[in-house]
Amino acid sequence: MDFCINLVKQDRAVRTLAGAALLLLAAAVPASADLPVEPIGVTEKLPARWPDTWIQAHDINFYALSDGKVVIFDVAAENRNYKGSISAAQFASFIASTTRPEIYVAETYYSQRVRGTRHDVITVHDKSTLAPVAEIPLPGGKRGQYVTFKNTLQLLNDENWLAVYNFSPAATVSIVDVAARRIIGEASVAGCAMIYPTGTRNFMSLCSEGVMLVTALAETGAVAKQWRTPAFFNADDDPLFAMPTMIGRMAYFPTFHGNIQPLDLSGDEPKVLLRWSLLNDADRKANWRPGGWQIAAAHRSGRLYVLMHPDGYNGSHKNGGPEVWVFDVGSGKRVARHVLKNRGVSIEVTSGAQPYLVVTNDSFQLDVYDAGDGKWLRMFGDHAVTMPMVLHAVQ
Amino acid sequence: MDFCINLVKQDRAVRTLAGAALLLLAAAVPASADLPVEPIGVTEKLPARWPDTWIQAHDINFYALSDGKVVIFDVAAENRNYKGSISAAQFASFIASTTRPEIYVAETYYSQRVRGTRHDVITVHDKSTLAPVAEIPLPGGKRGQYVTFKNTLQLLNDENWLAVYNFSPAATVSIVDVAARRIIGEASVAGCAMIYPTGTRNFMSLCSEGVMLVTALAETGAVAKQWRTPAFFNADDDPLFAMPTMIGRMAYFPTFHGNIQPLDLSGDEPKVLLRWSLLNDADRKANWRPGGWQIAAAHRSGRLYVLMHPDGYNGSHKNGGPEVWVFDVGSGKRVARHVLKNRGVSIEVTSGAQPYLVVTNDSFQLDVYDAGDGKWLRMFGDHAVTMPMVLHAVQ
Amino acid sequence: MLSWLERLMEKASRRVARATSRRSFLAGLGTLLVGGASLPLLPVARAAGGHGAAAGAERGVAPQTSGVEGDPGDPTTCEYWRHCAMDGFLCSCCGGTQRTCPPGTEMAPLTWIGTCRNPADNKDYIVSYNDCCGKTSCGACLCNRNESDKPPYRAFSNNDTNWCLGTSSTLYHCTTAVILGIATMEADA
Amino acid sequence: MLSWLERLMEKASRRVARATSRRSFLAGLGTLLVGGASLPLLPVARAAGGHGAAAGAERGVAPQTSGVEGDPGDPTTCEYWRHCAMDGFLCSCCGGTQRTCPPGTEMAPLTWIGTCRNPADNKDYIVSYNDCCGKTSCGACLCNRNESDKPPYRAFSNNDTNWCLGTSSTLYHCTTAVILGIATMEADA
Repeated sequence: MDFCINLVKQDRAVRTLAGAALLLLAAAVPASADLPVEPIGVTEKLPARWPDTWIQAHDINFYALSDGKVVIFDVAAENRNYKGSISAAQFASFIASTTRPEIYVAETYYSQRVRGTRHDVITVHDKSTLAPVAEIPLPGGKRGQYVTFKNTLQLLNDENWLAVYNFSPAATVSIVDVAARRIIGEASVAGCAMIYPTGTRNFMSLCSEGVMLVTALAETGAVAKQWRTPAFFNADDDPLFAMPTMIGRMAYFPTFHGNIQPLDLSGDEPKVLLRWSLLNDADRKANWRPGGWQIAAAHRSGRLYVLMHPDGYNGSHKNGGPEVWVFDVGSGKRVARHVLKNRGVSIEVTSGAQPYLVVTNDSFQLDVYDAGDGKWLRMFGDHAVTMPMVLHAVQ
Repeated sequence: MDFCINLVKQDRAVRTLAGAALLLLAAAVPASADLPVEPIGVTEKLPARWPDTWIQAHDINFYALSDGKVVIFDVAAENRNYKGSISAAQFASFIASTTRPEIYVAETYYSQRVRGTRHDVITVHDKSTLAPVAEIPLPGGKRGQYVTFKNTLQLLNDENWLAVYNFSPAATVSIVDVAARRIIGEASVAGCAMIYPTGTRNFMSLCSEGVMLVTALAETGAVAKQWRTPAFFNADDDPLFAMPTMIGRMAYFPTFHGNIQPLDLSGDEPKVLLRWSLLNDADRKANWRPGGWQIAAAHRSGRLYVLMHPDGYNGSHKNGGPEVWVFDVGSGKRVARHVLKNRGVSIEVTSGAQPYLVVTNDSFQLDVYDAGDGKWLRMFGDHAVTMPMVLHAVQ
Repeated sequence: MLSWLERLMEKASRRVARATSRRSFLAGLGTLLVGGASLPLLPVARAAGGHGAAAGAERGVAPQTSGVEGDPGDPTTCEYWRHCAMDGFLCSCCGGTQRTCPPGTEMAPLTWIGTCRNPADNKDYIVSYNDCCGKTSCGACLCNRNESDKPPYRAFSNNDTNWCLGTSSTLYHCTTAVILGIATMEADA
Repeated sequence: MLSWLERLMEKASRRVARATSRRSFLAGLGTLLVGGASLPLLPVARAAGGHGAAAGAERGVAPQTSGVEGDPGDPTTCEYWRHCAMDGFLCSCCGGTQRTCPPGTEMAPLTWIGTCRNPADNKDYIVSYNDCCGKTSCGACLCNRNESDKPPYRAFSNNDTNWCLGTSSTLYHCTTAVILGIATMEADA
């Protein structure tokens, strides 16, 4: 075909313009009964406030750690439920603002992809465009890198501050002014780990010897005061999992052996409340234990969901489990046992009036259940996510 | 355990030193009958010249394009056959020197991993340490990005020059002085594509209208002369696959419909030799065709290997195939049909006296066969590679 | 702005004169002009878990419609009629649709164009396979149909190319299938 | 250089005095000191295709030996005795061995230490799980055994941490299992 050959010989500009011209030709003559001509170059946008049926799945992509992401799903929607994604790599941390249309990723990159200068930053993305809008440097090369815990990146002071956990292996917490996009303080939390906001501007950390370290911050972001509480758990006998689930300002920490340690974090001084057990005698005989990665979730109605496995042993605490047990946090009574369609690794519950239970299964797909009756509803798979270790319900 | 708690309270230096001390304690008192104490900090090295049983598998990692790599395997070895890996991402190109202890990756990265400034470079890695030793900038943001073709990065002029294919969509070839680590020339190959070295310093490109464009380079790397040959194939009726296989300076190009087009590239002016068919009448009736990604391989003994599939159709040319057919390039006669254990996508043959046939199968593992009798020997899997589209035998 | 487009259309018209009809002109463009997405092989799609075969719950992508009246089929499947020359991750599975890019990505202006028959009205449409760029691999719904694919020396018919060109980033994310117009009707007109 | 190491050993000795025996000292260190690799879960290993179960051709990693006399088992399997507290990609599958890093990577100086029993001599050995750093995920032979794992507030017992610290790059590639010495015999000595 002579025409074709001539066309290919054209230079770049002409070829590009030829494409544009074809577009116009086509657009100029639509017949009324035909499918409509569609515009080129349209990019979707999301609402600035996200519905409470959405979750943010943090895909650490362990097999390609430099290519992780957070994928946003509407778990209530029958279809068109993959809403978009943002980059979050090299053991990133993630949190979303509830007061600003922003989401935050604390991450690490190198100037020459796998080598060169290390850069630790918080990348700020716009909720509506899912595009980066700011980058806050985190100097010192000390950002803590973990498989992913929610408590390595938290919001304080009515969401005006971000707190970033550092581990180099010196354990410190950097305080970032969100609006000013810069670090305003840093607290050492030596011998302790993680960030659990308490009161307005304070946070606590859990410590090796079974105490908590409370860090009180001044209005400037500087450390005003730090103190340790008496011991309230034993990390040798029955460690607290590092990731609690929250109902309001109440934190529920499961323990390796199946207890729940509630902490009231509403005030500037955290209160240690009475520990209770997830297990009855029959459960204990079968050696049921909590286990997995994100093993607990909760709903404001007072329901606590825990991922459980039988035949527990020393070392089974990350094995995931076949059942999610549902408890009433007021009475400590188990109100349901949801037998999962596929063994779970991590669980989350959406925050709306009709909550969904979302489970990262052991094929690293996401299963969606009715949180009330435990009925399986749908699955997100086909490589949409490769290793979604942590799930964040939109609050 | 009181001791444990105290230890965790130590500061960073003490903890680190405690580890070092433990090391010394342990190392100081080895009992003769015990397993020997082993040193910390040892990194393997490879020989500066690699055996001819090794292959370099280019894993494009399509599901995480920013995290591709080249993995080096010894396909003859029963075990310890994964020798090492180098980074090669974002539609990289790869070639190894046979005269220097160097391998070259033409790749693209961004200053902020997935955003910021684009950098196209050739990264030079040392064969012995598998560490980067130099980076050659490729300015202009025009490096051609493809699923991976060998002919986007080639060595010319007794391996003193690298030739890099650009597509922006203007098609050009940059000439790089390997020792000087810099670009010394650029040739436009508009309407044509790829780099096929011919003679000492020349290269040819295949063109849309069925001709080849020959670019003769001066000693400086500048274009001395360019000319087009008469048409010798028809890209509409029976296109040449873009990736030939080489025996010495003879290039064998399969065509979509099962012919072989040999080109003699030993001289500064390529010679078009007589085309011959892979198919007999029975093959044609069953519609056998070549297909896959890297569909042809060859050995200096004169054996040509082609990945074949039956029931071909317009569009089946990348479907891979269940058989590898072996031909004698002297007679054009088929001498063997190797029925693969697993359907193949890409094939390569090692360069030693006892050649191995290596096949990327359709689960993207590597199957190793005896190239002579087609016997399956072993498989490399378990996520060692995720999408090894192109295989480079060590020459 | 319009003036160069007009000149260009003039040039295009001269070319059209050489072809026997508008339809064969467009068909020629469809196979030749401006190559689509970035690649993968049929086996890739198979390795991705049988995607392209049955839609639905097993593969973890729920059935969708195009949302366009008279446009049948499921844009999350490789079999969807607009995908006759598709190659890449389907944007319908990635936060976009068959004709729009996911949030935070940018649609490439250079494309590969196919001519696909809509089974609902039995008409041939010009479909433009624009890549969405600026984020790494979406990963979901890998689809490949190589009917009109040619090697890179037919650059604008080649789908092995990363067509994230002319965008602010060359990172490839997913591919759309946008209707540019009708082919048959124009040829008849 | 030696002087501060001597001082440190002095301090360590004082600590040892508090423990009931050398063995329990080392066992305590084993579970407490210096955390090993970077993570994954048992289900991860299962999702990786049943690795950790049968070795051999089916999983695509050929059986190996340690190359050390009196050191039985296959260092490419999760079951290998030195891996009693392993967590990560096994360097034996990545161009290294059970005690050396693959070419082009750097061994991290901070580690998590386990105490594993060698079935050949029935003795307990101190094993140091040093990560190899500077290249991205090896990908092969993911292995996880959480016996002595504790949450991050017991930092040096935690294997969820990226322990590529103190290296020129924090990119995690794979994990070794290096013998530091014998535990039982020293306790008895």
